[in-house]
Amino acid sequence: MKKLVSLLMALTMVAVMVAGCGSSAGTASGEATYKIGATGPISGDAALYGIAVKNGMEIAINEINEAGGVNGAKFELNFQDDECDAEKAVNGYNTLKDWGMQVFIGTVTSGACIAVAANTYEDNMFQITPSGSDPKCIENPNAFQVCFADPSQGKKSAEYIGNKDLAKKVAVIYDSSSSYSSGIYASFAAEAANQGFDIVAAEAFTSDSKSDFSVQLQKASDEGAELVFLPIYYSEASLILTQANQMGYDPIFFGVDGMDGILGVTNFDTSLAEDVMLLTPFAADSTDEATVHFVNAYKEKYGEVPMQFAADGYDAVYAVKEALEKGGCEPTMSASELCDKLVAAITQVKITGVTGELSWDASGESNRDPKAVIIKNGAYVLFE
Amino acid sequence: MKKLLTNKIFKNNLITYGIVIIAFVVISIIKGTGNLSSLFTGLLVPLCAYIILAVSLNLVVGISGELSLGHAGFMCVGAFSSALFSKCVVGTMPDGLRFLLALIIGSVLAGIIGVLIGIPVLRLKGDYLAIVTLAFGEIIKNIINVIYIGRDSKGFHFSMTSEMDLNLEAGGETLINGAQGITGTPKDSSFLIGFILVMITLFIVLNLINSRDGRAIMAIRDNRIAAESIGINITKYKLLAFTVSSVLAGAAGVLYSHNLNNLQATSKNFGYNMSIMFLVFVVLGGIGNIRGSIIAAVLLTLLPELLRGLNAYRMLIYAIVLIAIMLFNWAPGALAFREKYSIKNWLSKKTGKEEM
Amino acid sequence: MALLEAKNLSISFGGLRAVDEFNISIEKGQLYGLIGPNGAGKTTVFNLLTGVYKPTEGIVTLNGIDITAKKTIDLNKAGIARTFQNIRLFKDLSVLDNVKAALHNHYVYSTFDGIFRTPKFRKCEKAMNERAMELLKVFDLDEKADILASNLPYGKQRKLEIARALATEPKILLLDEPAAGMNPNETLELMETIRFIRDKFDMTILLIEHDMKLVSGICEELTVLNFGRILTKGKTSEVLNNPEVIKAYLGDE
Amino acid sequence: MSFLSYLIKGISLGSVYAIIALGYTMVYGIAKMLNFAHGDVIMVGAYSVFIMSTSLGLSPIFGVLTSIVVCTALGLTIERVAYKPLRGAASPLAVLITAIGVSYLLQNIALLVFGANTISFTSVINISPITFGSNGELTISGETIVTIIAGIIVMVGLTLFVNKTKMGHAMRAVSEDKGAASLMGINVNATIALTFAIGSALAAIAGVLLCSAYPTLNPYTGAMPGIKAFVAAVFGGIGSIPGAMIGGVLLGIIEVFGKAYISSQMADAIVFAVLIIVLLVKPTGILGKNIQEKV
Repeated sequence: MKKLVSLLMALTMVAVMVAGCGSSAGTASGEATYKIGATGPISGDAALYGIAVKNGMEIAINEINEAGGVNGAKFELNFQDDECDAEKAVNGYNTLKDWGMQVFIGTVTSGACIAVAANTYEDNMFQITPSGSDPKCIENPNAFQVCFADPSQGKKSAEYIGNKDLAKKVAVIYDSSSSYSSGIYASFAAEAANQGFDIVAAEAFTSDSKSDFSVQLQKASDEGAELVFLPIYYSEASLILTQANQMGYDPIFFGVDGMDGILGVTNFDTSLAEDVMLLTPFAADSTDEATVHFVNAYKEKYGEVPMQFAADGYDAVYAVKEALEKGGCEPTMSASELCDKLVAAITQVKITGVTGELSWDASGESNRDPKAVIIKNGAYVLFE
Repeated sequence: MKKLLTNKIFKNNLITYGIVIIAFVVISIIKGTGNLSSLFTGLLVPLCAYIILAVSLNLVVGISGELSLGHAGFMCVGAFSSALFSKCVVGTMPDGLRFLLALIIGSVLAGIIGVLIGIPVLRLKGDYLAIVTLAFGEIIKNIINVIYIGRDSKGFHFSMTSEMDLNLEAGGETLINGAQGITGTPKDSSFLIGFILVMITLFIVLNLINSRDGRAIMAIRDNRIAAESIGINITKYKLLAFTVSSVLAGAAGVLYSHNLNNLQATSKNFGYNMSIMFLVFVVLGGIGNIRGSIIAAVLLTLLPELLRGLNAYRMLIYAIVLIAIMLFNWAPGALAFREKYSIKNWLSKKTGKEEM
Repeated sequence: MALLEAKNLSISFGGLRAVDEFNISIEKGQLYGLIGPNGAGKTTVFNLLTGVYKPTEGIVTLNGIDITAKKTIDLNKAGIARTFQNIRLFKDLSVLDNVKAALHNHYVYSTFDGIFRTPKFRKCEKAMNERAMELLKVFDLDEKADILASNLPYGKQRKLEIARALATEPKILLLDEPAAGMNPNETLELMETIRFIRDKFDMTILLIEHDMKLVSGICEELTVLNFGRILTKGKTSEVLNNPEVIKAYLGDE
Repeated sequence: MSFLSYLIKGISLGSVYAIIALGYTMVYGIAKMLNFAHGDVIMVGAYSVFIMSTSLGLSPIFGVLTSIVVCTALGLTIERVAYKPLRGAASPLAVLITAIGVSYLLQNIALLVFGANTISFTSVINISPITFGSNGELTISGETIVTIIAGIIVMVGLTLFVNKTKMGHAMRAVSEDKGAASLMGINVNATIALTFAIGSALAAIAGVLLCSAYPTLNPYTGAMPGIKAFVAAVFGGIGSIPGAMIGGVLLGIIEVFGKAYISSQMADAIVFAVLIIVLLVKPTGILGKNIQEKV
């Protein structure tokens, strides 16, 4: 027992020492900087989302710093792992506070974000979440959102399908263990009643059984669904498309922002995604200047095409930058002072980000319309 | 001779209580002077919850000798039932009373589930028992993920399909929203409450072990057939250990849930991953060693937090450390090596030589 | 009336009749031996008498009350205690706690008393300790009360098992090869102890043994089993001189 | 028709579970340990095939062979470094926890090496599906056929190996009684290592089949099928080779039927509930031997 304790103690010491020289992007200390903290999953099975946000943020911060920062003050980023867990996210957030964080960008996933939101509110810390899409993430006046809120995504998807009269019989396959997916599904189903189409099958899966979707597809097919709504992330969607193809079922597939990235799945046969529609704020092969610039920078640095999470992270940093400028902030201000100024300033900010024209009202939601795109020949085409 | 033994146990227990009390006092003082980091402050309540979970699991694994892989399930029951209660009654009673009632509801409900699960499960042995407890844990998690409960002026609504199915009227409030869980549980937990609960847990577990019931439980663990032959009711005492353990896990769940704004049943926090983590605490701290469980729970919760500086390599290092400690502590070879080269041994050898 | 009586006791395992029509009748205070070559079914008889196995046929009575096919725990409560051929101690409990565990049904307090250390708990524990130490003293184990049962030497482990069985205050004590693995001195000592128990506690004892010195030294009556059936029974000296018994032990030659 | 179609989906999923469960059950039978890292060896196997056949463009057969070699080596290494030192430890739980540590280790190494992104796996099986019914209502995919056949071959092969060969006898002896086996001149350590080698080779095959049938791969791909296969092995009676096969297939069928006819949200709960019921009726699984303790 004593041995165990001493061994662990020794390891802990080492850990603390290593932690002391932890990595952080940005400039060396000495000059005044803005300390930007963020958390998201960079280990565990949601790691891809956290890593994408982290990468997107790093690109934005490097760009800002190279361009001289905000009134000369540069950004310093500290990104903490939260394993997609509420408790770990709070721990990560507290670590960042110890580090001296002034602005919090996070968290990446909704569940963790809602938990941390209580802390940021208590501390009066400005919070902007790149991709926490649950409306509860931004209930407090100090919290803002870059991505679409779940209900608006579900609602807009349903409206879109109804307005364009894409189908009369719709099936939904969603992840009942994910708050993102079930949130969108709930608002989609609520709006469906007003839009004149029927949800003939609402099939769930869970994070514990996401390796086979043939049953859900079979049920959708048996019910004669002409359109399958997929309020899920692209990694599962890619498997659904492959399996649908294997069984010769070919409805319209309609996705949400989580679907973005499907074309970038390594070794994915993109012809399977032909004619897939999705509402997304970000399309990696858009030709607008901002997107092209971001995608190239990302590819150069990380060797892959950025997905929407990366774009959200990128835009979140720019939103903070704009708000800091607009609010006349100084890097020497405390987190609480900055929060007051940023909350006031961000509603006047308008940025042209890679996820569209972003602006905020006091509710914290970002105002913009999603783009409806359809995949043609392995590329997004705006769909009107 | 006899006196000696009781004194030894008494002294040993006193040390355990002492460690916890001293830790509490020292931390409270540091916290009072404002020198405790935010990370550590934030970790205090979860640490207390994990200590309770580790100690209570040790009652099943170490004292009763049954491998349970579903401990998180009981925590889950306690967490969700109490959070639901607190959310329902928030504003109608004083905070202290509310938490006390929540604590009772969470623990009792977890205890009831513990009995219901224990009766069939404890007939099984060894790895079969382990897999069935794992299965029950997963079922609890899965069911909680499809429960929707709402409230409006007409009363409570319940559904197992979706939020819409609740048919709430305008202004109605969704209390449990399936996978999205419970949001807005009042933050009633504090380090003091956590400390008190840890002390109560220790009091119950340590006294139970050193009583007639504890002897019966350990007798069954050591030799079931012999225990039967001296008239000990196997089922009753296995169930007793299992139930007490579930009640305490439920209480830990209450503590945990009233510390977080948002409660969701993911496989990370209430699934088998969590159950396995508790098992790691127990095994690392020493099977049957209550003080060891406390220390292991604290160190293993702190370790990944302190490794944060390693970023992407954090969990990798954690895994390596885990394997290394297991080998160091359990491998017969390592134990022999430690015996041979321990400082104490080396010193005594040296003095021995000098004497010659 | 006999204290323990078994009539036509039989059990089959998958067609094999391990014990066939076993009859025994033990008077109160008797020291009775059950002998026979390896595999004759002696331990199976013990298992039938203590509820580990349920007999396919036959009845067992204790003090005239039918106890056939009852559970082990109820049989112990009725007054049957046993030791095991391969020692089954609670090896991670102290010597004292091994005996205290066996006092389980005689000194009763509730879980609540135990957790909250009520006066009842204190009183009961004190009485238990006294009783347990008294028993340990009989077996010269009182000096070792504090150590773990698994740390006892082999001979003492056998004794502790007997002490533990006695603690349940049985009417009859079943000893399964109590002298196995003991040296001649220890065996002699054990014989004395067994006799002492019988006299002091007015105990009835049924024992299985291979050590003929022990059997002839203390047993008053014997039953000889061979291939699951009773070969012969009667006074010890007569049985041991029976040529059939000698043949069964030495084999056909 | 849809019933048959679900049945086939169930068998297809179940046969993958079965192959994973065979590896589990082999190791359990001999080493008496729950190798929680088995699922992650599967993931490594799948990545090996992916790199060889898709990234490097080599023939799939070569990829599968490489994968078997890689997994076998990995299995042996894990056994040697992490499990063998703990043989004879005071508690069997020690090696269980170490296995969990190995599982975390493999996942996190894969996360660093291959990244967190899901990749789409190219099936290595090129057999056209069998179709019944005029409009192809009932289709049995090539992957399903191969998986089932592979499952049967592995099961029969293992049974023959264990019952007919000298090494197989050694394995059985070790699984019955390590001490007695070593007294009889059997090299217990070598036999256990061999078991791990075979179990890991099976994991490689399982990885290929899993990712061919359900073509998606990330560092956590093996974890859940690993747990499910563990359940399947227990279901069939852990330690029993035909039991693992039956348990796996049944588990797949129950999961699919649960999703199809009861509730797709509750599919996991249904699978586990059936497991519990089976174990309560038959405490050692469907084909498990009921070993009574000798008194």
